[in-house]
Amino acid sequence: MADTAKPKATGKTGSRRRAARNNADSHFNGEKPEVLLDYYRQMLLIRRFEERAAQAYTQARIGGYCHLNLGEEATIVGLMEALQERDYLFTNYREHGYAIAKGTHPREVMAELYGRSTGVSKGWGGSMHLFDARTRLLGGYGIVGGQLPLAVGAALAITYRGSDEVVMCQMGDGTTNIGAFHESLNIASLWNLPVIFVVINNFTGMGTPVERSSAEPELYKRGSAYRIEGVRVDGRDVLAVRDTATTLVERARSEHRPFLLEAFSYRMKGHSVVDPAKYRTKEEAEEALANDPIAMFEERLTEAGILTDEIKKEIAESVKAEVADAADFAENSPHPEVSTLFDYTYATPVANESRRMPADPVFAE
Amino acid sequence: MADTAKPKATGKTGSRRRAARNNADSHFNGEKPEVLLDYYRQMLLIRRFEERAAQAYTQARIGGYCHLNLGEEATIVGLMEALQERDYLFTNYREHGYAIAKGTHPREVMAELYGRSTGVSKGWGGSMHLFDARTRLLGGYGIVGGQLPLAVGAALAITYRGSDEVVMCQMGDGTTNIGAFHESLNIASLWNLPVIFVVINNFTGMGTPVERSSAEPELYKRGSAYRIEGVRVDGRDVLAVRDTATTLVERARSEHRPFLLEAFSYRMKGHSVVDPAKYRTKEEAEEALANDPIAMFEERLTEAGILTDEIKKEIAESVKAEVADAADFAENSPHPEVSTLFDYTYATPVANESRRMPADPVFAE
Amino acid sequence: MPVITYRQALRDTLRAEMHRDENVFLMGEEIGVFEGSYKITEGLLKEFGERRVRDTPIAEEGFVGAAVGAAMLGLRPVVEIMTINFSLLALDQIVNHAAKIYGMFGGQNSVPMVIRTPGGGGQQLGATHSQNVELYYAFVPGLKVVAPSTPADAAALLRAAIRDDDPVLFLENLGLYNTKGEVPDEEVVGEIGRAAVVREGTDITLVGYSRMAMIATQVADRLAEEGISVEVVDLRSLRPLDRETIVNSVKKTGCAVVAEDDWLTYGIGAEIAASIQEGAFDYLDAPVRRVAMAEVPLPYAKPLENAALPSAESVTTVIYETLRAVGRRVG
Amino acid sequence: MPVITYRQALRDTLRAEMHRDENVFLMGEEIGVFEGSYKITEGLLKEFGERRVRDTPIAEEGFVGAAVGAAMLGLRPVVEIMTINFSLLALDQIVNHAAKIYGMFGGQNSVPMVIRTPGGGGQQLGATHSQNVELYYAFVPGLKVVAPSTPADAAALLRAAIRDDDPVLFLENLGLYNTKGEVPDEEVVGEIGRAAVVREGTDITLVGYSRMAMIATQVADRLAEEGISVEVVDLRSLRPLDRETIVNSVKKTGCAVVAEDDWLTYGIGAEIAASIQEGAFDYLDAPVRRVAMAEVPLPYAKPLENAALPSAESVTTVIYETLRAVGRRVG
Ligand SMILES: Cc1ncc(C[n+]2csc(CCOP(=O)(O)OP(=O)(O)O)c2C)c(N)n1
Ligand SMILES: Cc1ncc(C[n+]2csc(CCOP(=O)(O)OP(=O)(O)O)c2C)c(N)n1
Ligand SMILES: [Mg+2]
Ligand SMILES: [Mg+2]
Repeated sequence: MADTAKPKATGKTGSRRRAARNNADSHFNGEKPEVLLDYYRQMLLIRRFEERAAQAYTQARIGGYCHLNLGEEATIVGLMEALQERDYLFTNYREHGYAIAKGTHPREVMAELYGRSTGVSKGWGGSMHLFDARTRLLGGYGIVGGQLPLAVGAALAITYRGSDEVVMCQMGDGTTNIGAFHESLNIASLWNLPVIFVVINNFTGMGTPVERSSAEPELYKRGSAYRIEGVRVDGRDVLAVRDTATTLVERARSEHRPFLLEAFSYRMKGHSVVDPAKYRTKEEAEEALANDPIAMFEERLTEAGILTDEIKKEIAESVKAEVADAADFAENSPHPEVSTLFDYTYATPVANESRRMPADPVFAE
Repeated sequence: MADTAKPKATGKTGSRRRAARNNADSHFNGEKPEVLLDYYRQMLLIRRFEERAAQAYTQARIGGYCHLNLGEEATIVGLMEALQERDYLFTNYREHGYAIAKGTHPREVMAELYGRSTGVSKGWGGSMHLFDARTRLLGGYGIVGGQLPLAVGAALAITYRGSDEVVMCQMGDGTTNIGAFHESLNIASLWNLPVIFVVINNFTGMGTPVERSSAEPELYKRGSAYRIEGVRVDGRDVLAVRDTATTLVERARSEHRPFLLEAFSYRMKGHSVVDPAKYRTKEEAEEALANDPIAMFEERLTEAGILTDEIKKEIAESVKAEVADAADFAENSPHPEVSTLFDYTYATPVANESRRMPADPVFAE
Repeated sequence: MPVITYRQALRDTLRAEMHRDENVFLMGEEIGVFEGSYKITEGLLKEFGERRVRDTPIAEEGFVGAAVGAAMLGLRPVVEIMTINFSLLALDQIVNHAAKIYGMFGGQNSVPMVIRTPGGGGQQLGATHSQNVELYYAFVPGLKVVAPSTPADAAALLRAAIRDDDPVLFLENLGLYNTKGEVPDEEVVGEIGRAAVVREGTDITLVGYSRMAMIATQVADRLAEEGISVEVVDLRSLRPLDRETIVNSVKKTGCAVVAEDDWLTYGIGAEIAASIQEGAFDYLDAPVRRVAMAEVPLPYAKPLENAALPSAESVTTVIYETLRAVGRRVG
Repeated sequence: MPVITYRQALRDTLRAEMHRDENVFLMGEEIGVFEGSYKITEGLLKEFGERRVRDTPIAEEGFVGAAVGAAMLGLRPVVEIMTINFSLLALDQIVNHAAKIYGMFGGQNSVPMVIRTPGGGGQQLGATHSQNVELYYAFVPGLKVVAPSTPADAAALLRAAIRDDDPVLFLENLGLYNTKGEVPDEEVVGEIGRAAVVREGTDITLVGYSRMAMIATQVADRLAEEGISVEVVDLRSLRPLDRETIVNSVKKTGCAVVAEDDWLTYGIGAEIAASIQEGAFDYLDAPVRRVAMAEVPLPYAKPLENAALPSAESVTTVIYETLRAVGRRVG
């Protein structure tokens, strides 16, 4: 399988951007317009959702940390299109868009960010910890690299049972440097497990550039130490991502082995809502904006005559309404009751569990 | 740099053995006989030392775990010849031979195994934890992979100061699968640190074969994920090891970067003294014996007319005497005084340190 | 009832549970071909094959985390960590993942897994291989931690742990593997979260768990010969902690000693002493004393190691001193 | 004396120590370009350059271990672990290596390094990012653990930690970074291993550390208005633990409450309560009570998080109850 793009990790804007545009026409061959518009709508929904989340965060409706998918919309939609409903997904803490694209209602995602009991994790998880048993999103995780061993274990369970689901495990570029990455890829390869490890390369950890954290900054090559085939794809291009990911997912399913997929794209804002990204140069900030995957897709769809002004407006409005509805739903949902505080410590009830509130004595009267 | 041998990890005896013998003549070109005999003597000393340790262990003069270097003598002597006195060494728990070859007196090594205060670690460390500040053996470590980050840090200190020592960090094949391996190699490469990571591939962890633990069983290739050059050498051949290691050590010193060196050899006995290695087939056990590096070197030296029966006898006797002396020394050395129990918890004295014996009250009267 | 070793009780129970439930499988370093560093899994690879008895690479974080993931999909992995010292490498997966997944996601997914691992000093294994860090797990809500001291309890609690829907850390001890005891033929499922008064007495309460519970009964037996009646409480479960049983005993005896194999300051015994003074304040006739390891990195040399570790002798000494403090002439 | 924030006190001290000693350097994730997740190292990369302020990959075990190795060769690394939750990934390097190297090798090589890391809940960071696991370090002989609660102590103890030849875990707290206090202009070097009576009182002893020591003084101030005289002991050092100072205070007041931000069972407060009952048994008029976090994986939702965390209110309630237990009419 060929790399769809090979930017140098230190490469600058123009070349990367052009690479995507030049392929535009060929990409649309045989694509159904309604499918393309659906992708466009999904991407826009994620964008507007994240913008609304940022706003709510600034208004203190959302607490904790809040990491957004701005700039990654094409990657997310492409990846989720490649999965079957029965396939499992593990992600890091930057996962609002994944939850939505995997099928969780935006209302439940927003309600989770608001910490309400109608949230997808009942308000217990927050932004970093979305989980939806129904859609098989098996969690967003806040510990860098923590989701990798879990994903490997899920794939082990699939293999153990002889069923044919695939596990996708998303992570950031900075995550490829932690021990769990190594242990997980090695085990997955050794045991022939159907996991797609997806590295979202936004060229930075929080502020540390990928070349300052990975001695092999061409991240898809890091599978070589485990005989895992690695592929790099242009994460700004929803169709490229979808196609590449689909091939890998189906190969994992039939060949029973893991793959490493690197998708690169640009982080449009700071690491999280609170980060003003002052460490970025003006050019870097501009570069990110110039690589907006939605603007790029819009341009291509428009050029191809698929996206008319009217459709664009219609989609924009419906997305806006959906996001507003999600925020309203969240705002009007109940907070979890304090009486539920001890409901989820253990799944099997157990004798002598402590249910003390801070001012309670150790021995209840 | 070429691989000096490329066994398949699953390869069987004959081919590997032959590979080493065929090169024999060319290897002796320009070698001084006394140097060769010195290597031979060092190897034999380690062999006899380890045999004596095994015996003492069975006689309960040595406690804890006791891992021997039987089968690795050529590797050890070759590696230590490649280091300058000022270079640092970190090893795992299988390090008696390294300590001796780096310059610690066998008496002090044996006394440590006996747990005596004359031991190189004053009886506090035991077999797994030899340390000699004078020879710059900065420790044997019992936690698999634990020594790697330390070695990287030592190299960082060297770089920080702008001096020119090199750090050698030894480990086993099974160790390449743990997170610390990944994090350490990545950091060493990223920061251009002078560390030689040496993997002693004896094709097994405790009983788990290398192909069942490493998805890339050609271990020297695992440096590729960090842009670290990797080399495999025949660990049964002291000269090949010395030459390959010397080149890497000197390149690390001058080029300021890490290397990965794999040396393969055969474990002649179980994982530790207590392991009867029942899981080994008869052929596997025979294979190990057939790959005895000392027997092989002896044969070559004899064929080349360097090792005569007389010299052989002389060396055998002097080695025997040296080991007997070490054991006597250990046996006659004092046990550490119980009154020293609290001497080494802290280097800087500190108020309110607990110096309670098990039956003492928390508050001294 | 058959008398078997603690090791045998573990092996028999693993075997029986694997036969009972296809979802139960074993994972760990060197548990298959090598048959376990301490031979708990001897014969199981041969009997069940590689699917059910899985040798892992040396990658504690990776394989423990993989067990968590497999448990999320409904399997019931029983993981062996060779000794509790190495569990530090998997701590993030245990504390930040296994223990958090049920709560953090609002109860959507349980994690039915067991981590078996031995603690224990006294084998001259040196500072890094002789630690007792069960505290690290007992401290964490979301985990359950059991620490049986007899073959019968080992069987009953391992069975309970495997059938439990939560992650259970099952603490074994190098010093217990060869000890023997009666184990009932029928299938007893222990109860996590309950301590047991394993020996009744009236003069003093002696609390222990794992190896120190065994030592505690030995001490009680010996002191009985001197006419001292020691009530022994075996904690069995470190989380949840059964404070009732401990405190009820102290209400009866009026004084207590805690015997533990870990370090004293912040060790398990601190909570026991703190709980006793809170729950039996008006009944206590002397301070609760603790017998524990000297606070040093455990040295290799035998005389030093011996001096640093708690023992029947040091427990006895402290019992004498405590009884003297309540006004009794002993020793 | 200038009044500055806790954050500023840390930054000033780091800066001064780096100027003083060429061997002192900083390492950690995002401390350079990003200037620290909590901005403690703001401006230091610009001032000292990359050699002295080193951004690391996300590899806690690797870079903490590298600091240990660098310290073995005589450098004095000051490592930042972004929050104490992530320190679990480096635990093996801290507990099995940094804490063991001096003893295990018979005192041949010291490890002069500092690990700075904040704990703290209350920021809605959820179950894995809100833990207070200082216990894991305070439990380990060979480590020193300090937990300053004021800007002045932060400066004095950081200075002491950097100059100490042993590995020191320096506990900060997200809830303290913006608090202000007087910090002397002259260079004060704190003493590790000593607690302080930060507010004298006669009615009850209130023990805390880090953020809860700050809360403790607030509570004492408020209760003074009601005529209740609270003596506040700020532990400052968790290992070694200064039991004398605590117990002397309790001998005076006759009762005590411990306020801690971690979980109650097996938490830091357990040792404090156990020590008090042992050291001041005859002086205690009521059981030592502890105020601590509810034992759950901390939920994200604000009302749940608020309910689970100890606060000035819960500390006050327990002080009232304890005073009532000793027969005083309060509240
Ligand atoms: C083990 C651990 N260390 C540090 C952190 C703090 N942290 C959160 S996100 C992050 C950067 C991650 O970078 P990357 O993997 O590239 O993902 P991105 O945020 O860019 O999507 C860091 C260091 C953490 N959460 N977990
Ligand atoms: C972190 C950790 N896990 C497990 C062990 C137990 N253990 C000791 S040696 C060993 C096998 C190591 O194999 P390898 O690295 O190939 O070295 P060898 O003994 O073959 O020289 C294991 C699993 C340990 N000491 N540390
Ligand atoms: Mg990134
Ligand atoms: Mg090996």
